Amino acid sequence: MSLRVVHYINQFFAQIGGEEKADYAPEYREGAVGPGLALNAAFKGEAEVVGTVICGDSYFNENLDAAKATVLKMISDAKPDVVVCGPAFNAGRYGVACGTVAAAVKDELNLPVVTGMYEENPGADMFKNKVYIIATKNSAAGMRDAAPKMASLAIKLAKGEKIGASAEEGYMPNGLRVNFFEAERGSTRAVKMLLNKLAGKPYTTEFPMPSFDRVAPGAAITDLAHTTIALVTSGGIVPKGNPDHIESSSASKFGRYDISSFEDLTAADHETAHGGYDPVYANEDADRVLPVDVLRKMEKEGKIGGIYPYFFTTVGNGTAVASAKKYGEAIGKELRDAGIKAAILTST
Amino acid sequence: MLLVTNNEKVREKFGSLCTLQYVEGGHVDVLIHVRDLVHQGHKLLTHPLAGSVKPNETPFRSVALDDASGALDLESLELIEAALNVCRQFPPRFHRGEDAPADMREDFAEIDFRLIDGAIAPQLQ
Amino acid sequence: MVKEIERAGVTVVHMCTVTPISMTVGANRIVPTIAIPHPLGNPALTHEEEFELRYKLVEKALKAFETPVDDQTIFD
Amino acid sequence: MRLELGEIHISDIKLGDCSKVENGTLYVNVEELRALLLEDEDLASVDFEVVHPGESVRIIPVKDVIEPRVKVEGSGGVFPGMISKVTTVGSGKTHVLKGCAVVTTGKVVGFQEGIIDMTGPGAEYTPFSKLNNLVMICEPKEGIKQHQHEHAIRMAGLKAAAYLGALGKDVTPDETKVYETSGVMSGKEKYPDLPRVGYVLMLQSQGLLHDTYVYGVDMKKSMPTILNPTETMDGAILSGNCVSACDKNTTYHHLNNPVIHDLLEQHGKTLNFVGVIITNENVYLADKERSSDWSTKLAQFLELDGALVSQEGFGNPDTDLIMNCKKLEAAGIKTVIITDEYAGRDGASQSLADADPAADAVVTGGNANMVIHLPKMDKVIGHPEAANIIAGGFDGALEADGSITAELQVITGATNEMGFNKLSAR
Repeated sequence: MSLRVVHYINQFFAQIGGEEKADYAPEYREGAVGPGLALNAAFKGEAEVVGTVICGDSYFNENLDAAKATVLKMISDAKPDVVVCGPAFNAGRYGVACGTVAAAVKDELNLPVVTGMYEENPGADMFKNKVYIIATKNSAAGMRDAAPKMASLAIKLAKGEKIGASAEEGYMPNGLRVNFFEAERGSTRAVKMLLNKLAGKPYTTEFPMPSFDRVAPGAAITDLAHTTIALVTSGGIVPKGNPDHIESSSASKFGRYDISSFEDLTAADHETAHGGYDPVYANEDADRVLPVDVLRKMEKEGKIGGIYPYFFTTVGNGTAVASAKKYGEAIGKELRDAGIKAAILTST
Repeated sequence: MLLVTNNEKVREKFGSLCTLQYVEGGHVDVLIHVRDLVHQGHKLLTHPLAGSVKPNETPFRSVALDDASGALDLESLELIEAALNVCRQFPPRFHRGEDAPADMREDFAEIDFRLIDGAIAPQLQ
Repeated sequence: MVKEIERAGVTVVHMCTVTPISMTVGANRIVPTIAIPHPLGNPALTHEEEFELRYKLVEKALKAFETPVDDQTIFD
Repeated sequence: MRLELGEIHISDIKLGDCSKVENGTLYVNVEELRALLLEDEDLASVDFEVVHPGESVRIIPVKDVIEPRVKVEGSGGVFPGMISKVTTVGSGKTHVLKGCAVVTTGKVVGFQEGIIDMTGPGAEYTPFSKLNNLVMICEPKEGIKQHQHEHAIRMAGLKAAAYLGALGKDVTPDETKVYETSGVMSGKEKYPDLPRVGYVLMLQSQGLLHDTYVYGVDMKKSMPTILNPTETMDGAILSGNCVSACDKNTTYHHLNNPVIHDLLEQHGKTLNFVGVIITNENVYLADKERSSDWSTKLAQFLELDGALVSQEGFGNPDTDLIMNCKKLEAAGIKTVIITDEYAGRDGASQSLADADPAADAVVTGGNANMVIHLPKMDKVIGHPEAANIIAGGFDGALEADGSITAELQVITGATNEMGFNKLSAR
């Protein structure tokens, strides 16, 4: 018996219509529709598209929670062995929808899933580390290439077979390094890569250096007098006695403490947990690291709108990059949710 | 020269030849101590991941820094942080020297000793 | 940490002593401070002088908030 | 320089009472060879085993692998500075016993590494499973120190390889390959339009069990210098490295350096291979700075357009690798580096201990932390208990049935950083 596949596509690929039909609500149809036929051909009888879920791109993105739930229910009711979404090529909202559905299928239905899109599709960056995304060309002209790769990976996943490296299977690198045998030995590949580099021709490094990524500068604050500023420090300032036992180095957590009632930090109420520098000065007067006293004055003078009631603290030294990133994300999320637009981060 | 080690063998030979700080603890404890010294303005003289014995295998580590405590040296900071990062990726097999079987302990200690000896003995002459 | 907070849509001013590290960690608005153990203070000064020093540094930070930047910028 | 390499294909090794090469079979008089090796006062005993590709045999722990060679014409002899005099090699004619190797085994330290499986999944990862190997089990006299022990095994392997190589001196090679290199000036005249490419060969040189010798010189005590590519084929570079089995360069790798062979293959066609810059991987940071400055300076001296850099070992050599790459790129020399990865058993960790955006062209020999299951072999040569304490082995890696579960890094040559293998990772 062939494997059961459910296919997720948008209104355009279902031949319902273009942008004017993008608010099309989720619909389930038996059998393959549009690109599902190409998948069926690529499955070569090993698997078959038994049903297709169609949803307009605008509808999906504007009614995210409801649409996701409906789509998941339709997929689950069809009892698939594996789910395929898209491919979305360069269509941004379609790509995000495919990624969202695929991630939900994996996490909530615990089913194997494959999607596909162009590497610059915003959905790619959002989901490539979460689900297998076959890298496609930037337009539907790439269907002929994409369908066999998606079909082959879908079958392997459905059968629980070992998945090869990204370069073998055609999925986007997902941050997990997987070994495989190349056709040529390393030295030969290196000589070829060098010749391409010398000739100014394109070449692909086998190990991209960890990204030295930059974040675009935040917008300038035009109305400081009505802006609440949050305080963050990697200088380890904590309430006296370090109630959460933030480690002096290699901190495994960050602290979040109420400063709404403080006009000035003093040796009586705050100190530092930092182990990487001489802590005497910060222990004498924590304002030397976290300038609560002057910000309160500025608040009174009307220069700033106020101070966010909580400050965030961690110990910069020795804290693993991955942890620092995690703390930053958590702090960023809280501030964004609270509508805070400005933060001062002090480091020692 | 300032030598940080948790290896008794290194302490025996170099304790009288340079300033030596003996760390009671494992490999990572030595690196953390070195990191703190770097923050205090000491420069690394030897690579904190000397040797190709995997850092999660050997419980011993010896690192040399300069005596002077000047401005923070960014290269030293990057090296020591990267070394700590590598060590944290892999859980140590033997946390401290005494956790390793006797013959391995002796060999780990000997290699650590030889590596640091090869690096700093010419500098101390 | 700077990057992740800024990524969330919060404009960040990084006040630190070792500005090259600040550049490395990807801060976009950087205000250099006094010294590693006391970035926003100077124990050699009187309490009042120190407050004044800190006030001026934070004013620089406010200035940095108000200034549109395209790239990593140090506000000396 | 012009070197003719006469390859004598060896399809079998037999132990007997007369040493000779006949019809592709290498016959070894064990007693004669043993007597020669036991002249070394530090060795108590040497035993020999012959293993063939496909046999159910495991060799553990492997110290070095050496290909037998002999100088037939031209100056000097093989393994200069160790076995022969220090005379410059690399020209004339050399015979090679192709398809076989001397494998030395011995437990120099408690955590000695290196497995060669002649069949099964492990065999796919080591090039030495494809060779007929004369395995030498060398046991030292009681009470000698680790460095004496290492020296004794290293010399025994080289002596044996030279002894066996000499048997091919008067044998007509099955195949002859000619390698010809140009001088700096003549090369430029001959190939005015081809890009000038050099090879920066990083040699392990950190100290005990981490050393490499060039014409007998301990590389950690040398400044970077220039070799003619063919010198390596006569054994100018010899391994004294016992650590990090998967990415150490054995003497066999140095003799058959794949980067040198592939660059010579392209020499005069797509590029002009100007020379080999050898540099070291020292522990002292000032040495790292100086050596990478010098390798770049020499590259500029040779007016290179491009460079390939290969690495040896794990951890701090990443720093040398990145320094070399950064400085070469900053000097305007287009650079490709070859390394391997320690990305954790799940492949999710940071692969290298150092990184830089200048390293934008990287070839990888694979993730050494990948877990591999090596089934029981019918025969184990060496010290099977070493599996339990091998780097990258789990506690109790050696299971009751004789199988081993461990990381790929236990296998000799598995993730070679000269690009000897096809293994890679993405």
